[in-house]
Amino acid sequence: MDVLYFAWVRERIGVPKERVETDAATVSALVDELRAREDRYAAAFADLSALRVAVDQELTDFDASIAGAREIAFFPPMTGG
Amino acid sequence: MDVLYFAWVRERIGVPKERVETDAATVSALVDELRAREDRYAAAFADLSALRVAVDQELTDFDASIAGAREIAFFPPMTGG
Amino acid sequence: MRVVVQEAPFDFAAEAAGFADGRHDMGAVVTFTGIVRDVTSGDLQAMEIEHYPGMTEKALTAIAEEARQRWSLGDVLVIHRYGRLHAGDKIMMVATAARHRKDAFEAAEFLMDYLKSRAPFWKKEHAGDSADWVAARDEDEAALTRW
Amino acid sequence: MRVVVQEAPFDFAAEAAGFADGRHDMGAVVTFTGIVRDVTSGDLQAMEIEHYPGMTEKALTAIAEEARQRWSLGDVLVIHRYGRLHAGDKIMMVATAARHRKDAFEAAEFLMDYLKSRAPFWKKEHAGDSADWVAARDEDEAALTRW
Repeated sequence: MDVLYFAWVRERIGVPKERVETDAATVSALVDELRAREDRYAAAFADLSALRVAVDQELTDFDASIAGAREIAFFPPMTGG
Repeated sequence: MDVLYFAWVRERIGVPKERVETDAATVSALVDELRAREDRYAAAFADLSALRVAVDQELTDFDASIAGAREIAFFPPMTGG
Repeated sequence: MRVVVQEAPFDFAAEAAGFADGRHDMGAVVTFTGIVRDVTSGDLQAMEIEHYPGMTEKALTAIAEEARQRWSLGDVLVIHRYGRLHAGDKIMMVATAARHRKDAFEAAEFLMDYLKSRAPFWKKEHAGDSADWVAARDEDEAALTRW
Repeated sequence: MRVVVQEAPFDFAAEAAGFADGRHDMGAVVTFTGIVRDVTSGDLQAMEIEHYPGMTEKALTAIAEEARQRWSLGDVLVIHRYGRLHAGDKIMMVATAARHRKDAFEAAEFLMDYLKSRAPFWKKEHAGDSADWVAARDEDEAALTRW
């Protein structure tokens, strides 16, 4: 699946988008896998309360299933308007 | 003093403005004098709850003093906007 | 702050743009525009707006000043027409500028609620063979209790 | 209903006028415009707005649809820019048309509250030598509980 990062999450991880192969069942499980990869992921995902997640472009929470998902995005709270 | 009428009050009384000499101390007393004049005044002032009054261009109520007032206006509830 | 009472049409686009342009300190601009609505389903010939010259300007200015005291506003604009209007014509507009949207929205709603019931305008609808004064709505009077 | 996400500036005057013109059935039009504010007192070099292409349009459309379900609206317009903006530039606007002012005002406030916290935009302020992501405000999140 594609994993996207926006704003300071993108800056901290260093790429806007990457292809990830995973068997993780939920967003949380995917986050755990990413955290284990490298320090930059551990840093970006240090405080989940400062992050939001969208699965296939729908806002959801970290317990959500990612089975069959094409696109997961991580970003800080939004500041539109 | 000048007495002004607006909207249907003006139509019922038949003039937009007239000069009135009075010793009435309050708006109510002036209304009583006007009512006694002619049927068209009695008709216009039949239901004071349907009327509003301004003394010298300030909204007020029927108990208000009119001592020294230059201009009294009677009209229905306003419908701006 | 600008308060205008006039018979002539006003240019909503130009007024709204002029009000919003060149502000570096105010993040939020709200406008409200009132438009003559044909509630008689196509039968409205004219909406006649009568007002009380002299008192109208004073009342609108007092309402605008009150809004500036209650909210943190960068600017306020009120334009209201009188005379003979037709369906689709713009009757009036208000605009508010503030740092934050809450102030801009609340002040604009306050201005509208007050000028609906406290500014000396009266509307008469000419439709078909009849001409009727528009009655004040209880809910417009009730709206004032919010403030 | 129209939802636009674009990098280019939009013409607020033309959009507001186009939205308000030619309506015989809607008596009330409300617009909100968000303007880049120089909170750094003259030091702001740019406001960079990042967004999530694809999701942004979906989120804004969902918010606009929700407004149309909750209030009796004749029309809704949402325009939001992204990219590099400067102090005084218009970031976005919403417009609502309704028979009565209450619906137009409430729907516009609802749109703003939701797009502040639920549409995928992020702002970065470049001022002096630093560039900082604008933090979400607790009161923006709290504003959603109103609806």
